[in-house]
Amino acid sequence: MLVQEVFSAGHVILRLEGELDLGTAETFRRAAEEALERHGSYRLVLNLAGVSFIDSSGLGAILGRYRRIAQRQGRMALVAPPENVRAMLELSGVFKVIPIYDSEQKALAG
Amino acid sequence: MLVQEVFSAGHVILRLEGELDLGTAETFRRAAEEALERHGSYRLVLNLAGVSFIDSSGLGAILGRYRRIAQRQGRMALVAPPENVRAMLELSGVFKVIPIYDSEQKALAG
Amino acid sequence: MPVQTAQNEMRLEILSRPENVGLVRVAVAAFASQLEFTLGEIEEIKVAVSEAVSNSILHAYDGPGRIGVTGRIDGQALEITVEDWGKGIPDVEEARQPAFSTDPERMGLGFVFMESFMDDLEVTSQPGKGTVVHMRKVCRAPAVQ
Amino acid sequence: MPVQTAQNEMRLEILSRPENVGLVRVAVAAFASQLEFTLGEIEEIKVAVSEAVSNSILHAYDGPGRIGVTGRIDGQALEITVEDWGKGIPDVEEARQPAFSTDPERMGLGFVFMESFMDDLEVTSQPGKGTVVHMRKVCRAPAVQ
Ligand SMILES: Nc1ncnc2c1ncn2[C@@H]1O[C@H](COP(=O)(O)OP(=O)(O)O)[C@@H](O)[C@H]1O
Ligand SMILES: Nc1ncnc2c1ncn2[C@@H]1O[C@H](COP(=O)(O)OP(=O)(O)O)[C@@H](O)[C@H]1O
Repeated sequence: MLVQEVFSAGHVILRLEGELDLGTAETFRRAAEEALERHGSYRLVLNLAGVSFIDSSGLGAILGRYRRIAQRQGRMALVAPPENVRAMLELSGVFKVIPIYDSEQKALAG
Repeated sequence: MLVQEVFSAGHVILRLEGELDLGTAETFRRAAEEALERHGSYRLVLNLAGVSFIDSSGLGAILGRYRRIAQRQGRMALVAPPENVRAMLELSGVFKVIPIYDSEQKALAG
Repeated sequence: MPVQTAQNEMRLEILSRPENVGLVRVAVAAFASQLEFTLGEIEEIKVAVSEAVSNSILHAYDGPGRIGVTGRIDGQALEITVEDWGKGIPDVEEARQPAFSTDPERMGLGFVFMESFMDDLEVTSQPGKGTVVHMRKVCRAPAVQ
Repeated sequence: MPVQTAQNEMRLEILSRPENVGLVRVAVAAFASQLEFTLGEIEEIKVAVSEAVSNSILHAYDGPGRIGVTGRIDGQALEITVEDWGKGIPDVEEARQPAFSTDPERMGLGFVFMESFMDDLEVTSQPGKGTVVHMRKVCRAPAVQ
């Protein structure tokens, strides 16, 4: 799991690459917490275009970030999940809670 | 291992895709023997651009085709091996025996 | 066309550490590819295996422990068994309910995914002895000749 | 940055069938990726494992048989052991020579590749009992923080 970080329009943008499972969820969780804290922002855009696999541990890690952000009246958006990842977001109900956009631009425009 | 077959300018062109190892060498061997026989041609161009992995079993299968073809005064050429495959062709000495081209066009032109 | 496989078997043992889930997944996916599953079905098998192995890693042991994964191909059926020798599950029926989890940080969807992505799911557990998860998926793709 | 792994282990058992080489390769590659090997080094490890496992599949048994593969990470070192309980090799030194093969269709480069792609190679064999190939490769990539 590689995490690339960009700060734009008051949002932390994280671009994930690789498999998001029990083995990598912690890397993602730390990168997200650390970036949000450093920028003092609770707006997170998660670009999933590079995620090749996700399971319930990965979905849980995403939902966990959402809960923390919601507690602080922030905002979170998901971007461009590949077909298999999108199916998992739907099956788990995560897509009902966190909005999905097809580009970072649209996610920032909100 | 997927094998795509094209017949052009009196040559059988085989485009291999996947890993060429002990598990797949037999698929390749059969496809090659069968195509050469069907076309009654002993000119084989092997496009390796889609080969993601090769070991000594895969190299042996290629060399085996070469030996049969040489026995019948035919001709054989390799095309566009990826970096890792090219390194194996060099280490094993196969590249000294069978010429390598970077395109099918050039291989056909000889 | 893959080699016709009447019967095959594999056995994998790992330590119960989060970084080992991925290697079980790729090994089982490569094994499953010996049948003519679609890419979507292989994806489903990967999720199911990931859930079962993640459960053993997370829930079975307090300290280090071992996890065994067995794959079997029998005709057109793939069978996967994931077992640990850990705490066990006191009430399997309850554990299999959607959203049930003993860990507030987790979604409780592991068993739900295993069940919806495989054709059969059997969970046997003995508190203090361990847990065995047995899954089965039949390959229905017509063999294109 | 991969999780810092002080020590890890895996054990894989397969049947001696040609279609099983690939799954050992991906499992060991995923395991090796827990150290910070370069892509080129992972490629070398894949070839070495492929050669050792292919040898056991081809040369150890006349009928069906089992092959065991053990992976171990110890600090920055990866150790891989491939063993079978087959015929064994009467003269290991001879077998390790470049171009030596008892099969006219093969290149006799298996041991040569294992040796050139790994840091250490130990081959122990007992005719009638089986063969154990032990390989080791140290990860030298500087840990980029
Ligand atoms: N191998 C296991 N050993 C012990 N307990 C387990 C095991 N697998 C599952 N459980 C129990 O069953 C519950 C439900 O599992 P699951 O549906 O996968 O959800 P989750 O893993 O998200 O909690 C877990 O919270 C845990 O209490
Ligand atoms: N696991 C094994 N069991 C029995 N014989 C083996 C084994 N591995 C290697 N050998 C013997 O050693 C020879 C050389 O092996 P190798 O260098 O890998 O070349 P190749 O596999 O191409 O023959 C083989 O031809 C075989 O006779």
